[in-house]
Amino acid sequence: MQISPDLFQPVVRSGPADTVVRPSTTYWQDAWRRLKKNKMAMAGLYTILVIALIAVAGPWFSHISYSDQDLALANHPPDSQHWFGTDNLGRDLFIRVLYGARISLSIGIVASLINLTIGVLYGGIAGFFGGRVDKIMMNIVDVLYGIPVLLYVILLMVLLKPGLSNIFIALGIAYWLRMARIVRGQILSLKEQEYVLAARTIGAGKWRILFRHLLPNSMGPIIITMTLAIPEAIFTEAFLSFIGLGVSAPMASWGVLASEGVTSLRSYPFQLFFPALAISITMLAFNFLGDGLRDALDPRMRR
Amino acid sequence: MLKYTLKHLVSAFLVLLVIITITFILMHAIPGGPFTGEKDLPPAILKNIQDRYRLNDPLWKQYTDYLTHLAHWDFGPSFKYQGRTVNDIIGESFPVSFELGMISIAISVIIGIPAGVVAALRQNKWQDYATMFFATIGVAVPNFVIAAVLIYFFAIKLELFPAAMWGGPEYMVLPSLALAGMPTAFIARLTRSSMLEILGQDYIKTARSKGLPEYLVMYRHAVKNALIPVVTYIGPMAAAILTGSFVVETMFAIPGLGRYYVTSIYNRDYTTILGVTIFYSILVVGLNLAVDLIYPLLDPRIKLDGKKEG
Amino acid sequence: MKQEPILKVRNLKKYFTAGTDFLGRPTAYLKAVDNVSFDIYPGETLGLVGESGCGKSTTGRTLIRLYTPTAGDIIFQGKSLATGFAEKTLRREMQMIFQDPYASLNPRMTVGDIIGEPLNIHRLAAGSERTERIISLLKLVGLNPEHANRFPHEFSGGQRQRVGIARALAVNPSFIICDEPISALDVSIQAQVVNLLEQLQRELGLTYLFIAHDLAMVKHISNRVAVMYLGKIVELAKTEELYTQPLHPYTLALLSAIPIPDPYIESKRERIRLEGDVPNPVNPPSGCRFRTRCSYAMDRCAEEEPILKDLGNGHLVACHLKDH
Amino acid sequence: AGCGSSAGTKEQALRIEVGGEPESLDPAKVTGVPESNYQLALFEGLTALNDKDMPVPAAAEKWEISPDGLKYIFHIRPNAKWSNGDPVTAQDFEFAWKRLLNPATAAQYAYMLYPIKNAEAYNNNKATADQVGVKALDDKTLEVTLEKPTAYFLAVVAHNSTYPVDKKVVEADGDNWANNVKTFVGNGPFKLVNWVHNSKLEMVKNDQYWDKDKVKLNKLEWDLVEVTTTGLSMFENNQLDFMWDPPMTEVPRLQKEGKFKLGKYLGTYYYEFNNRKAPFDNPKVRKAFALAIDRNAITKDILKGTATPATAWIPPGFTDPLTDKDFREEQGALFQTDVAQAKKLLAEAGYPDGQGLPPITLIYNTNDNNKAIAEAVQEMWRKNLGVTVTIQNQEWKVFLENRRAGNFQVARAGWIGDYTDPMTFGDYFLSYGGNNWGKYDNPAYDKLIEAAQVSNDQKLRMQNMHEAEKILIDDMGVAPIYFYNYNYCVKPYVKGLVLSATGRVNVKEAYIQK
Amino acid sequence: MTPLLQIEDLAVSFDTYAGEVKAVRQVSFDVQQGEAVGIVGESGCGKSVTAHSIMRLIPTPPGRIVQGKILFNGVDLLKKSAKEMETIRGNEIGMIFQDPMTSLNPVLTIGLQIAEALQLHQNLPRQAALTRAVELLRLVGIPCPEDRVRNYPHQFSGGMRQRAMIAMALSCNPKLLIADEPTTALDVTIQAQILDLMKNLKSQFNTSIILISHDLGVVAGLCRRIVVMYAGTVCEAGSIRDVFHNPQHPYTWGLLKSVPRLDAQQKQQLAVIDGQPPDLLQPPAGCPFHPRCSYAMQVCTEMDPQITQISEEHRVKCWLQHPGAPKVWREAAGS
Ligand SMILES: Nc1ncnc2c1ncn2[C@@H]1O[C@H](COP(=O)(O)OP(=O)(O)OP(=O)(O)O)[C@@H](O)[C@H]1O
Ligand SMILES: Nc1ncnc2c1ncn2[C@@H]1O[C@H](COP(=O)(O)OP(=O)(O)OP(=O)(O)O)[C@@H](O)[C@H]1O
Ligand SMILES: [Mg+2]
Ligand SMILES: [Mg+2]
Repeated sequence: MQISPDLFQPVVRSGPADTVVRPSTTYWQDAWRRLKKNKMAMAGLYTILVIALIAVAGPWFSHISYSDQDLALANHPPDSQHWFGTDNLGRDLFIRVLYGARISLSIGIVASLINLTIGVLYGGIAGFFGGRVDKIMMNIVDVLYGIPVLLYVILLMVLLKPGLSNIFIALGIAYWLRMARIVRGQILSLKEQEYVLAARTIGAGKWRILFRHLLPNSMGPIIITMTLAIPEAIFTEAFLSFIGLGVSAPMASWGVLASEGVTSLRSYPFQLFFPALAISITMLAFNFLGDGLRDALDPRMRR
Repeated sequence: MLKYTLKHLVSAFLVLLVIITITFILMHAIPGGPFTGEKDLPPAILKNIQDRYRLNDPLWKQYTDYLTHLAHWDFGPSFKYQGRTVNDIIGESFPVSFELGMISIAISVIIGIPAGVVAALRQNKWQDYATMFFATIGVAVPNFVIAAVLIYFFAIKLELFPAAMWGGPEYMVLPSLALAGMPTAFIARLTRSSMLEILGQDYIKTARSKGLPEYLVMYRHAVKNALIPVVTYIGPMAAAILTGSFVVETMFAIPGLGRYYVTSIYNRDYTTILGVTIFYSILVVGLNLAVDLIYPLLDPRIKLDGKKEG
Repeated sequence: MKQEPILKVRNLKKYFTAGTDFLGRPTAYLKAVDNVSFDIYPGETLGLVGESGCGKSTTGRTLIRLYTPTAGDIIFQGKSLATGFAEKTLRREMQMIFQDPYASLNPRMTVGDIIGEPLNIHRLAAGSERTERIISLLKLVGLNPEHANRFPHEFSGGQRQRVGIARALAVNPSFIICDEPISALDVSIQAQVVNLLEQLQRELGLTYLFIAHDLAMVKHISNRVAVMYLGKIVELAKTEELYTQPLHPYTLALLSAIPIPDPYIESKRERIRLEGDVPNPVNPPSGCRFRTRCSYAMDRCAEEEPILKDLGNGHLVACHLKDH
Repeated sequence: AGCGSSAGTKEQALRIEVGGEPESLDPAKVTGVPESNYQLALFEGLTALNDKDMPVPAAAEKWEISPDGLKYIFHIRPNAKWSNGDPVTAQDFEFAWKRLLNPATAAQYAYMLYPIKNAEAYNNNKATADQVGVKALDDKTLEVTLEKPTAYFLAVVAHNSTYPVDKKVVEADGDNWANNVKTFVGNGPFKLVNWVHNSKLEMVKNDQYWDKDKVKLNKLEWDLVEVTTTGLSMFENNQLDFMWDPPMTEVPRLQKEGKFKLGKYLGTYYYEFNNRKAPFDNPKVRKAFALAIDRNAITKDILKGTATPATAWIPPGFTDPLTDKDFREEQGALFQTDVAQAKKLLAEAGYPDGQGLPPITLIYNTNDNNKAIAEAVQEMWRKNLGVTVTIQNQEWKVFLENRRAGNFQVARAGWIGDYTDPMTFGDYFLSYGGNNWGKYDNPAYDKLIEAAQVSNDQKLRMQNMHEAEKILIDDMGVAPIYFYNYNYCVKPYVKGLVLSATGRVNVKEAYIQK
Repeated sequence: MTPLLQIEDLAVSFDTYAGEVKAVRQVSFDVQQGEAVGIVGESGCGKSVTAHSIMRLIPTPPGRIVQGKILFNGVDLLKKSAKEMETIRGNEIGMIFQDPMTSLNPVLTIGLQIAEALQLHQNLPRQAALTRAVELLRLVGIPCPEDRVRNYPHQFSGGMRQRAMIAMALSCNPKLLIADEPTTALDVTIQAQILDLMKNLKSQFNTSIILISHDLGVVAGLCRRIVVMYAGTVCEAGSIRDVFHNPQHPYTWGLLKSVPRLDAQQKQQLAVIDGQPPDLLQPPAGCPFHPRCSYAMQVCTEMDPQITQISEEHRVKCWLQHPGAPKVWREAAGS
């Protein structure tokens, strides 16, 4: 092989030899970039955004309301007029599902927030402080598990005015227990990690360690638990409505619409199908997004 | 092991006492009593009834009386089902729920674990997406919907199974499927994620490097290890399922314990509320303890205090 | 010329509970560090070597108060560590570099945040001042300012270890415990890290406790070396002295086992074999703890525990053989 | 396939569903309608109701009534026997009734026998058992002395709480006799052979029954099902031959398939106003709200024709003993939906188009029908009166407590008659009536009813009750919505069932014909 | 004599979100019967990937063997079916993994894990296999092996686990033993024990060994030949003597220089190789070492260097070997 001699000139280098490996990003940019590459997660995200958008804005474009009745048109199967058919009072199911989205999505969001705040914090503290604190806190969780939910739900319904807020309170009492347990377990194992010790040697306080080091590293299980907590909350809301908590009729959530649909399943299956479909699509979206998010939030995951 | 069990029992006992106390307070705090009915009772009759059931005693006395009876494992008489004791009720209905629950757990394990394994082995392939799709639906669609749809298709349309009631094996199919939906989905998800974790472990490579055929690698080294977290979940889940599901038992008219868990509250059947709550809590504590005790057998690294070594 | 030691360790003990009874009271102890005493002088590097599990890391972690000592005194800069320092002040004076560079960096924090965290905690710098400080620290350990935005997993082992060092340096400590800072690295990167540590020592006058398995590296970096066996220091001497005139049988065995990267020398090397495994630290042998594996063991070794004695010249050894 | 559908052809077996688990099968201990059905198959009172719901001889073959209507002598059939072979005696009745009244028994239905002399006093611990006006003159003769004339007393002794119990058995086994199939004895057409709690009651023909020749069924199974969708599934899956109360949404389909039937039921579904609280202390407001409800739409579109629009308070199904005509039909409708009138009345009351009204909440107990009706009524009030009403559902006992405490403005309510005399509806609105939770109070009404209560003169009674009802509707103390019907599904091969307007299904003479 | 193992032009890639990681490129070397070959090189340079490729244990996806041949006894392993590979793995080729702590199944006893391969490949009944496992544990120097077979991995110390791994790899008397950093993270005394054991194997059973390590001392003690890898390629290969005493590649020079010497008389600064290893996602054009090479020439940045055969066994991949290149002499190194 002939190689021209000038190629054997030494290369002139300025500064220390260093190759820029990859363009730099912040944690969140990085996570977002990973998320964007995950097709399923993005599909989930867009689905949720679309559903949320329709839920908020959809009703504006409709001349009928969720409560407009036309008794003569009761239980009408889906057609071009009523896309999802009508219910037993002749109300348009599509519009009702749209309004239901508002309730159910906000229930889902609040349930997530409750899980994120109370559940994560509680479990985090129990796991992190360990020992006696842990024991007592977990015994409290056991107690809350043991007391029948229905009892305090009825008490709440007596004490509070109806409205979404009392559903939130009811959820706040008990719908974070599983999260607390899971986070606690996670923290118990994470707190022995070297980087926690490292944080202690630089003088980081307990709270700083908990919030900056332990919790961000528990995001995987937290997100999985949350995607499970959302459908649970949506159906719990239907159950609470049954007791008398929550928004009063004729406003109806997805959970309530689905429970009502079950009674007329044989004659009017569409009354169950559409609310159930809405819930299922949303849950699929949340799950795919959750899975994607879990991967994306872990900078180590390259694939 | 005995030591550990004893230690746990002491704290479980305290937890139980607190549960009893709070439940007792709550159930008396909510409006209505066992004999509140649509038809007004003449005051004298009401008084007769309350005297008979000692509901006129001060609350603290009712509470201490209850605890005294409880110490003899006497849950007291039901207020709603006159002449029956709560012990009778639990004794008759728990075996039914237990039987149904065991079948459901078996179903969810038999379907959920292989589904999770397959999904993990075919990660990001259609098998994975299909399994996780159904698992998500299983979580998103509650059991009352599953039950209704099952009844509609299998009992009414196809007439394959009875629509409700409890009797021979043919009666168990639909309710146990309805009950198994959610745990199956959950177990599948859990198995998948723990399988994925195990499959990334070095010792799977070690097993392969020994020339083990793939099925042995999976069975002996991957699946077994992946099941350890699944067992933790099955513990509390088992307690919830074995005590019966209100929804499934009501929809299938099954004489199980789960119905009492909710109806006793609607009925303000005080003794039944407490009895069932206590029974349930004992079961949860017992099963969690059982899981703790089984755990070291599955994973020798785990000591009884739940910490891993080495 | 003898200065005051920056760190005096006296009869330090660290026991872990190895079993509890019904009420949670400990029934058995794992004596990870058992009655250890030594001094470290300002500006020097003390090497600490020994078999795996002999208590090196525990010693280091007890010094920096990650563990509370079971007994004994630690005098740092003339003040008792237990009473003389607030947690935060101590953390500014004494720092630690961890054995595993990857595990000791939070995977979800950028390197900038990791290095900047001590600045926040001790309120040393904020805003642009903080950024500048981070940049100067990165430069100090030979990294680019651009690296501040990256995550630990995006670095090579050597770079990670440098991040750990930069974090330790952020608070301007005077004493750093290096717990096997190079074990997980390959040779060329080991060299980078060790050079950096030496450079910092020269420039900033730092003092190190250097824990390692690699005896060649320990020899290279340390002024003095302590050899530990099963929770006790069995020998402590100036580096040259220890490597040329080892006195304790265990030290001898250790030194003879060092592989030499030279085929000629390596093929001729004679090694002292140690029989058996390290005894259980929960139930250590009576008398001299090394006697079960020592080829010179005498009856006396089983009965009487040898104490660490200065043979003059600052060479300390704990062995009955040396009493004669 | 559903099991046992073939069984019906071979043997005379009926599977029937009318509700859930009985609280008990002891006549002294039950209150519910399902229980009364089960007991109707197992026991027999002194009288029984015929297909027109009039009392006819049953365990008593005949009776005499003193002219003042205060003394009844019942002659018990000589061949009446318990299922264990013991004869049914007058002492059994005396024992059973005194047991019902005994304060220690704490029977909720003790008040059924309050017409008997000293019964109430005994029940209130103010008299002894011996003072109670019921006495076995001999084994087969029972003498009953009343406190005051009670025209419907013969209907009362057909009520399941007054069924006899076997004195020997009850004294031997105490209160537990009725919980154990082995010790359970009845004197009715069927005998209890198996009781799976919360699942089913199995009965067979009682060979000791005096009228056993008329009983054709060999086996009778009551499936204890609480959820109507479940009951319907079982019916459609051929697990049931009869089911009560199918879900409303399925009715049109069932009707089309010819499976659905309607019967009379002594019940009224109504909205109760709180007569003590503004604005419903104003009769004009009450009336406006009541007249603005389109009852036809409710019964036709929501209830799918399973109910009849209420045009008064007392439902059809009571027979005027003098004319033998239906009490309701005698008088006809007392009001009609009239939106224009409603608007006018509301304006007159000072709230034109609803302006100035305080916020109004309608409460109902959670239930699909209640909810649909409340939503529809809410919409009607909005459209017809311009009033926006909030509706709120409540858990059953919370709801009851709120109503009892007057803690409501408008509440959904329903009333089912205890016995087959209009008085079971008439005394409801006595100003001191225990169930009058809306506190309707009109002295004129009280007077008419009280007079009817103590009279044996059926003419006066009926007239007074018609009068009183008119006053009530004029005041619109409540807003009746619809009269219940007994909704059920039955297989075409089931014959001979007798449905009572009290909600009891008499299976005594039922049979299967395929 | 055909070598026992011959790797020709192996290339392995991993598909990641960020792109294709070319972990191994153009790797060729061979191993003779009864010979120990060492592989050294920086962390992440593809040593383990090469070893795993021989065993066909590259996780697929994301990994994929792009090209090359792995001839074992003259037969290409890459062409074998999964079933056929199973009869080779553990039986003819044994492997000791890098991390003994995680390479053992935590929930099975050591004995069972060793016996597994025996039951499979030698059709030993379970009991006989366990007895053999005891013998193997004794062979690798575990005291009281009769009791220890029933232990779980966590009950073993790190050194013992490593030895158990070795016992496992040896159980079927493989012709080739691949040891991937068998002594990293062990202290010197245990390390020495393990090296002794491998020497014995070589002399007693004529086993061939591939030893991967970054401890040059360890390699010097066991191997006859050495392969130096950098960024997925072999940059220099030859006999131990060739490479230690007559290294030709600038990277090998740097490597050898950075080792602290016990016999170094005075304190001197350790030599280092400047810069950091290249990202295998975007390996530099030309010679992968050029960004860190103090002798880099224009050609190095543009063209992949050719392989120069210096002696029969000694080859190097560097432009400095080109006749046209300026002659540079290796700077004074420790030896
Ligand atoms: N937190 C702890 N709880 C209980 N025992 C511990 C704990 N930390 C360490 N040990 C035990 O103390 C002993 C000394 O451990 P240490 O980590 O100090 O060893 P080391 O000398 O650093 O070993 P290596 O060279 O392997 O890092 C070991 O037996 C270890 O198992
Ligand atoms: N599963 C994988 N996915 C993506 N990249 C991988 C994967 N496995 C290995 N690599 C990459 O392949 C390259 C070579 O890895 P390998 O494990 O062979 O290094 P090594 O030489 O054994 O290093 P060490 O000395 O640290 O063990 C590395 O850059 C690594 O990032
Ligand atoms: Mg250590
Ligand atoms: Mg490797």
